[in-house]
Amino acid sequence: MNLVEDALKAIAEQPPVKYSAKDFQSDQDVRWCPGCGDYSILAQVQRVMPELGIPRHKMVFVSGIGCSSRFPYYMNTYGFHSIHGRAPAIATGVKIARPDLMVWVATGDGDGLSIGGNHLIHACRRNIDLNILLFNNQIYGLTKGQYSPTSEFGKVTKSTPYGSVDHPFNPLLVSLGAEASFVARTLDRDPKHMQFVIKRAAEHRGTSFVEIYQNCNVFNDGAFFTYTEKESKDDHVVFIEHGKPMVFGKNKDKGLKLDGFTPKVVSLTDGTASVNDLIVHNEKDTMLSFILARMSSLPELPRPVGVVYAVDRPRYEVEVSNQILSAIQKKGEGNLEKLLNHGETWTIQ
Amino acid sequence: MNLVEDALKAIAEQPPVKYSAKDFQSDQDVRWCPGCGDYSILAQVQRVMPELGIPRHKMVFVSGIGCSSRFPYYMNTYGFHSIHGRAPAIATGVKIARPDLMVWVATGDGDGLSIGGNHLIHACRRNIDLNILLFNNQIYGLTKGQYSPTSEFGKVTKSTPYGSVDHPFNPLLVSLGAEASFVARTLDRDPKHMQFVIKRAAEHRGTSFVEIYQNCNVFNDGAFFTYTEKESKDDHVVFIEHGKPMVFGKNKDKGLKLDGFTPKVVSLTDGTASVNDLIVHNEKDTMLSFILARMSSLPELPRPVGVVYAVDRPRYEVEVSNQILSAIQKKGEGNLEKLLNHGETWTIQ
Amino acid sequence: MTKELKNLDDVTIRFAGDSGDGMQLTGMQFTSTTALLGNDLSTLPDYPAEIRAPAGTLFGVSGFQIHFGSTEINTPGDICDVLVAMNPAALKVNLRSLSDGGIIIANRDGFNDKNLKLAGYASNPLDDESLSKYHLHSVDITKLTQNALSDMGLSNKLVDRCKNFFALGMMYWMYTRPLEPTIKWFQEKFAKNPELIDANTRVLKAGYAFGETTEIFAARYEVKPASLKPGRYRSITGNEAAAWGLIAGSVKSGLDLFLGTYPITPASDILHELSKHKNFRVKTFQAEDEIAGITSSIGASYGGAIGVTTTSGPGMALKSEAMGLAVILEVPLVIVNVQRGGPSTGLPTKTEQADLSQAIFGRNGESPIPVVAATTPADCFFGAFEAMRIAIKYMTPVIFLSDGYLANGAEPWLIPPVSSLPDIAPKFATDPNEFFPYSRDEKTLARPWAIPGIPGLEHRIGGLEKEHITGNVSYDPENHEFMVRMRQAKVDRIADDIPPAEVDGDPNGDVLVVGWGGTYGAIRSAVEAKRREGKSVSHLQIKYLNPLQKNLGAILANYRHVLVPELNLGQLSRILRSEYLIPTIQLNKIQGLPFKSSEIEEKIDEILSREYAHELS
Amino acid sequence: MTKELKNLDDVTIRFAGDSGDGMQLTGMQFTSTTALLGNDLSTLPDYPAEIRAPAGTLFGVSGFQIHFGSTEINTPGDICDVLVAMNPAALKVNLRSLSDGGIIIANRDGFNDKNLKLAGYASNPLDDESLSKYHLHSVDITKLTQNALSDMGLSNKLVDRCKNFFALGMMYWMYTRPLEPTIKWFQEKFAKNPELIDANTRVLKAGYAFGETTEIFAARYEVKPASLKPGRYRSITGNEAAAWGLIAGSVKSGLDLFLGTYPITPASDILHELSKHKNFRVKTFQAEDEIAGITSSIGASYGGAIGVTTTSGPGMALKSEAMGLAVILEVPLVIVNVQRGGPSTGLPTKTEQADLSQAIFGRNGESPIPVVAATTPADCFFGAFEAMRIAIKYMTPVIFLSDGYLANGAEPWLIPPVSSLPDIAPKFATDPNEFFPYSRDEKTLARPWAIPGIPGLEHRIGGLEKEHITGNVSYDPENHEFMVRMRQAKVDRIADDIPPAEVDGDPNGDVLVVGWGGTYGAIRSAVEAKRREGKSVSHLQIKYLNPLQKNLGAILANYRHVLVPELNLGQLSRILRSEYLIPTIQLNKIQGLPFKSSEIEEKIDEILSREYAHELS
Ligand SMILES: Cc1ncc(C[n+]2csc(CCOP(=O)(O)OP(=O)(O)O)c2C)c(N)n1
Ligand SMILES: Cc1ncc(C[n+]2csc(CCOP(=O)(O)OP(=O)(O)O)c2C)c(N)n1
Ligand code: SF4
Ligand code: SF4
Ligand SMILES: [Mg+2]
Ligand SMILES: [Mg+2]
Repeated sequence: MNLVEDALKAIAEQPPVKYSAKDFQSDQDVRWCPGCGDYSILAQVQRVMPELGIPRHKMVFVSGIGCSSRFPYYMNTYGFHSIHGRAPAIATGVKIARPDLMVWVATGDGDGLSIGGNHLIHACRRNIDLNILLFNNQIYGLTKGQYSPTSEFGKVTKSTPYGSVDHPFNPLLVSLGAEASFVARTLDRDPKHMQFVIKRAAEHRGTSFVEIYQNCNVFNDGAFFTYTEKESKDDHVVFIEHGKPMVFGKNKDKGLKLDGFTPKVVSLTDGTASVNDLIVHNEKDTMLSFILARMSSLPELPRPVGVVYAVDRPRYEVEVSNQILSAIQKKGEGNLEKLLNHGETWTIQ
Repeated sequence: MNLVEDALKAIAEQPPVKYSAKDFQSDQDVRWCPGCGDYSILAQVQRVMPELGIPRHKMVFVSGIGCSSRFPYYMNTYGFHSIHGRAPAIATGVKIARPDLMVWVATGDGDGLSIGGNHLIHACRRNIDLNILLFNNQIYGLTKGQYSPTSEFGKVTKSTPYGSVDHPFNPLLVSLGAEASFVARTLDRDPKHMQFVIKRAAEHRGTSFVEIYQNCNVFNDGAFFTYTEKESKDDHVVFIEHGKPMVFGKNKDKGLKLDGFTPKVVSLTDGTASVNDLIVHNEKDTMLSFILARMSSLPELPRPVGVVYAVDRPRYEVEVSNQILSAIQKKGEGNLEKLLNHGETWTIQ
Repeated sequence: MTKELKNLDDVTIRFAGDSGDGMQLTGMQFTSTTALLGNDLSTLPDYPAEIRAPAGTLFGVSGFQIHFGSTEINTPGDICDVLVAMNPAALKVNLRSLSDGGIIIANRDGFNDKNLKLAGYASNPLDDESLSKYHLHSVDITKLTQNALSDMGLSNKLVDRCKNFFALGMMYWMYTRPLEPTIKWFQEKFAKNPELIDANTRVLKAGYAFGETTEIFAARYEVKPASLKPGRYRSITGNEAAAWGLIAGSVKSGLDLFLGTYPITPASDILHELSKHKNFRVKTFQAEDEIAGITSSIGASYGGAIGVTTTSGPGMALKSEAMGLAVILEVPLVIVNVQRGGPSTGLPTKTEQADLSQAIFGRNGESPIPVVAATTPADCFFGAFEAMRIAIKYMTPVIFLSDGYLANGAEPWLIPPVSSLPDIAPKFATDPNEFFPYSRDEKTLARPWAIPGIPGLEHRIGGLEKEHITGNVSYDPENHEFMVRMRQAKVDRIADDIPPAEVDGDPNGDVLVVGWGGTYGAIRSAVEAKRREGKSVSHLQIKYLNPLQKNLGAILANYRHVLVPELNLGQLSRILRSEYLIPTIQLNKIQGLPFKSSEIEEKIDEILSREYAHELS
Repeated sequence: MTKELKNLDDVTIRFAGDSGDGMQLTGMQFTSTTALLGNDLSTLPDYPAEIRAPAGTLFGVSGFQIHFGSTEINTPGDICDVLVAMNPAALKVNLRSLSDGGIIIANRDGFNDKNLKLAGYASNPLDDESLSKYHLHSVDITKLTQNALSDMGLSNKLVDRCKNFFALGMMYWMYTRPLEPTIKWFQEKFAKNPELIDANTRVLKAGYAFGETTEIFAARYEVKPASLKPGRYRSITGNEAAAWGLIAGSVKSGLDLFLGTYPITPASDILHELSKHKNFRVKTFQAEDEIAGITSSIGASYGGAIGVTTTSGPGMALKSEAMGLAVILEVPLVIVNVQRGGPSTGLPTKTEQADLSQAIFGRNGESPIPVVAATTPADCFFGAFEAMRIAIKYMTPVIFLSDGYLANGAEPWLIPPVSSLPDIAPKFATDPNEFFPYSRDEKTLARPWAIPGIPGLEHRIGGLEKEHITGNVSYDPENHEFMVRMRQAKVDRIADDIPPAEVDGDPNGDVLVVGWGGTYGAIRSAVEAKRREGKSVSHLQIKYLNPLQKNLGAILANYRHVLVPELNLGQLSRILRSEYLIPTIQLNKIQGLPFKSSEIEEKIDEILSREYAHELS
């Protein structure tokens, strides 16, 4: 990056700033419906940003179209609200051209998994260093309430008055099938957990895919209340942590034990099982990640929430840059005069 | 289907025809390169068709663009050579409109997994009754040799003179991540096996996804020779069969045993393991299907070939038709006069 | 107190309040009652872009405008006579559409400090002199509503939800409309909740009584019925009409309707409407994107259904490649584009006519597609039906252009008898002897529709150039030219099968105003007004954009000036100029809003003024 | 035996054989040698559509045509003087491009029964009288090659692979070209395999000697050097030139080049070429589809690289929506469309000019994009460079139109000194004080390029309409109209920054032939020919399609007739008509082939003939 690099270098290196969450609030009015889960996601992201130690002018948020995709307007960073479904592809271009930037993608279940599904899975397989936040509200919010590829079978919406007949995607499974190197899930109504997961995603090198259960209180109210509300949450969610056994329940009285490849709920109090029998989470275990992802399709099991998978593998943008550097090392910086005149030429006097 | 149904009914029910493979050869010259693996796929499909007991005028082959996508021209059935990547979407329309037809999709690794990846995964999740044959030659044939999303990392091609830096898709894993109900793999150079797999795919109700290792002898010769050629095949391929232990090797002297979630190769002759220790294939085991799919990424393990996964779940086009039928049962056949005049109207004298 | 009763030809009212204030419902009730009285009318809702904006904000204001009269009504009205404003934001946003001397009915209770601040008012406009040029009536609507319901023990929230009907009651009194239709509607709507029937009825009546008894209203008005064609009417929006037109096409052709689509504003309501009618064997497929929407429809048409896909601008762009496929395949397909403000995402909830060039030219290669447009909300029924007729008869994709204004606008519709709609007869190939997929009907140049399932018709089609007659892939140069010209000729030939263009007004004269699509009402009003002034002005509204009607060139030549008003930078104008080599005068508006007739009138005046004529000569 | 030595002004030779026969290599060697001799020349390869068709088939024939001369050479030649046919299929497919009385050199050994049958010959044309109107020389090329190598012990396969150089040797003799350049090339190419150097050299010399000694050739020919501008030349294809033009733009602007693309014929070679030049910091990204190709490029441009995307017709259609995004964002972007035969997949390996309308109009909303085109293979360098200059200076996407004919065709190129190329100066925003993302440069109307990474410039952009200056989302009606007109004005203003249109020939007269893009050579030849006949004919080739050059209208008005030859159904013609209200005469060819100059000459004659003039009046 000749010229751009120069311009960037010319900026006197700023002393590291101590940010607060407020520094990440833009001057734009936030225009989601009152009560929308998107507010919490915004707040948590703004809270996590200061902890990353990265100047905000080095951050770019890219989004597609949807309520969720309004996200970049509200972040006091560089922001790019693009077209429906294309955020991962645009972000890929940004990141390849500018590996020095931290690039985030904000997308919805429609934006990311319906029209944008292909770009999403290709980003995952390439393992380009993007942090993808998928706001899953199991509905199309912005277009006022059609079902989405994550809506449950039988869902009655504006476009499916007789109930939908599509089997939904499991976003964790889709991203794992595409070999994402970081896959996680968190909840709009659990600020602390969300902060933790977002921070982990930010720190991961390579594509980070984060599914966030997000309540659309206007068109799909309560879709995730089982997993987010006090009364039911403890019994229906298992918070997974690397190296820890999978315990859950109001009184930490239940656990998950493997029966073949399938987790089974066991009681830790009736004497049939102890903590030592439980699955111990291992973020690096590919097969375990599939088992965890699959659990979302099995209603008798709690929903796993947390970092499901996190491994290192080569990053696309780094490989691209390395090829460039090694070409320059081998051949020297490109010389246009030489290029035009190389090979077979002849001279007319 | 008012008019169309009538037209179809009007055709005197033909006595069931006894076809031969020849009956499925169209009058078009086959124009693949001499030696191309596509010829074998064509031959096997033509051989299997007569066994299905379905009249050829009830069959449609839909394809996108690519060498592989020329396939429909050579089948003496209804054929539709469409545009790049869209075959699954077109086939979905055909099948929803005409559930009475048997619909096949012929696609390539570029057509199906690069530009068409999204349609492919959505077809899988919907479980619409399509039979998808993905000719994987790990290259773009028709456009003369660029790398594809299944090409191995580091691949040198016309578009990657310094080697590609993309991590490839594992087609089985992608389709399983999208929850395909039938997933299989077969080999261009194993006619018998291919016939078996194609027949199984045809018989499966719901989306059948079949990856076929196909040699492009012009732009990627020998990509799969390890798995298809006599010398190496036996030691590098495990043919999986439902209910059978996973044995392989020239003298059936090796087997696969699970170590945690990971298959390990064991010898059946050195006394360390016996057939009873081996993984017994179960097409209905979701987690096993992931384990088998993942094996392709582990070079020390043999490639699984055969029907990896086959379960039943509701089919999209059936559900759609059922909704229509039940609406008609409840409300009676639609009456246009009534529709235009229902609800609030008023009369001007 | 008896009050003066004045007669009016037409009135425009705008109800405005928070998204949650029920302004759409209020407006629709006023509309129904007014329709029953026999007025002609036109309505336009005006939603905020946000789903549910915070209460009291400027961007959260929701409005509903109705224009009704005893004369022909063509538009929802340039300017309002009455503005009902439930809060300061509603007043602020809508004041500029109120006529000088117009009536404001303000809900004083809504003008509290918080709301005034949210709307950016420094002082209360109901109390300062800022509204002195209007007739301001500030009414304690909220309190009066509470009073009317005080003995029922309802929650505050419920009571607050009734207040719009107080306003409606007042308007019913003011324009002498009966209460019964709305009360009947309460009874149906709230059948399961008698308390609500009671409460709403009480409030409605209270509003009416308030008008009757209070001192503040000096006059009330009467708007006599219009002399409408006798028959049965209903109110219909453009999107409903389009959906029904498609169903009608399916019924009249005997083909199952398959809609492959992806939601997008302002086209989604066509999907919503069609998905209700499964007993018409309508299959709606919400695809993963617009490309799957159109390609699944192509697949369905290939299978023998009539494939339809609906979208708006950006989605239309995505469908470009597949439209080209439909062209070369020659399968019937209806593509509905409900245009909105562009470019790119643009102004998604606003109207525009800027996709005409895209519809005609937006594909690679020579790729002709017939294009039809609708002129009014109800005309969307006929537009969609006609698109389907042409698609099936000529085995071709057809683009039907609607727009955001038509889609959401409503008007009374004289329901056509089903028997008055022409039958559509698809021509299926059935005979394997002498079957060739690209042989052609001599008259229409259409190829046969050979659907899978017929023994002996097995054949293969695709996106590569195909040989005349056989349909085999062909790289032959002459064949390619032949086929390119053949596909063009087929589309051109449709000009023989559509009604000639008709002029409203004199067959020649000073100015011909040529519009297309949804500008019909505004142009018609403007031209009528000028004609009443004795000006030599005529009107021609184009519904067939491709091919153009055969007599169009001859008509244009009969006028000194051709004025082309468009909600774009001149896309039809460009076509007319290249086609007929005539100079055109453009009038372009690109504001996400329909034309006001006054804007067109002004332009006509300008043309007719001597100076302008001089400039031109 | 001494043979007659005749002088010729220009000659067209076509080498034709099986795909495996090495005809492309043969042609390229003849080209290099001819270029070194100082002839002007133009070449065109003609590949089969299939990757590797079975030997001997008609559809598997591969050809290479070269037209060279001592005069200016503008096209690869309408018609050949010599056809080298290695087998019956090659003869059959290419005979129609041979002039009456032309020379056929046939490899008799290739005319065996099997091949004759595959080509559909009932009897051997070398022996029956069917070729009597040509000068037929049938030579046992295969056998003579075998003889030449008999003592080397090479495999049959290897020997067979050399036979094309026997043919080349004969042609070198016939047209008095030296063998050394090709021998040198053997030495470089086969440096690792000396046996092959020896074998090929022997065969080449054997072919030459055969010409010298055999009785069958009565004459040989000389074609004197052309009077080309002095300087250093190279041969270059359109796709190479485009790739290098893009690199030059990157170097001259100091911006890294990012290519986001998806392979498609005939554009893929630009990707292949650019991917070689990583030491120029060129990043090539083979995306999952065309949409990711263009959107990743937009992302890269947003990040401060210069984004480029390359494609052909169907891919162009897919990029429509994203092009609209680039328009409303106002980011620099170069979109290269190497046009091919359409609609849909059409004729993927053939040329056409039918994407002009799509380039100008193929997007939703008012979405103006500058369009430039190249006229010759080498001109693709300047076209691509110019597109980049405009994109960066005006902060806009620019479409560069090439076509299959230019892309694969080659011509000698006088290599420009790098210093002769203008610098391109991107204007980056750097100062956070008074930074507004949609403020504008007074002259260009370009907005500042504010790339991420600069403290204080954090801002947000997107596809919704944006407020003038601030760039905030705005639904304001007047602002929308302002911005729509502003984006149009910015593109219109580029007309001030491009060279005026220039006419070849008289500044007024009977006929002006107006072409655009790749028809340059054919039109130029035709017009030159007519001018030599004393006809009043001039030529204007348009490179700037949007905006049009400012003097264009005035020029067109100076001629009695304006003839517009296009490889489409009249897309430029339509634009000229609407823009200038002048009648145009169209000449359209849609055969996947370039114009022959004779076709244009005939049309000119027709116009000039009295009858036609009469018809027109
Ligand atoms: C090309 C295109 N197609 C369709 C749309 C309409 N559209 C806007 S947002 C959206 C879906 C939004 O759903 P999701 O991504 O889940 O976001 P949410 O609003 O639920 O946060 C659709 C269909 C569009 N803007 N552009
Ligand atoms: C929209 C579009 N983009 C690109 C192309 C060019 N194209 C044709 S086939 C192909 C890839 C073929 O690869 P694959 O699907 O693996 O098929 P194969 O030829 O290897 O069988 C491409 C990129 C096209 N025809 N249309
Ligand atoms: S519609 Fe739903 S997702 Fe969108 S802003 Fe409102 S609550 Fe949130
Ligand atoms: S290019 Fe490869 S895939 Fe295509 S026909 Fe030839 S061998 Fe087969
Ligand atoms: Mg959503
Ligand atoms: Mg392939």
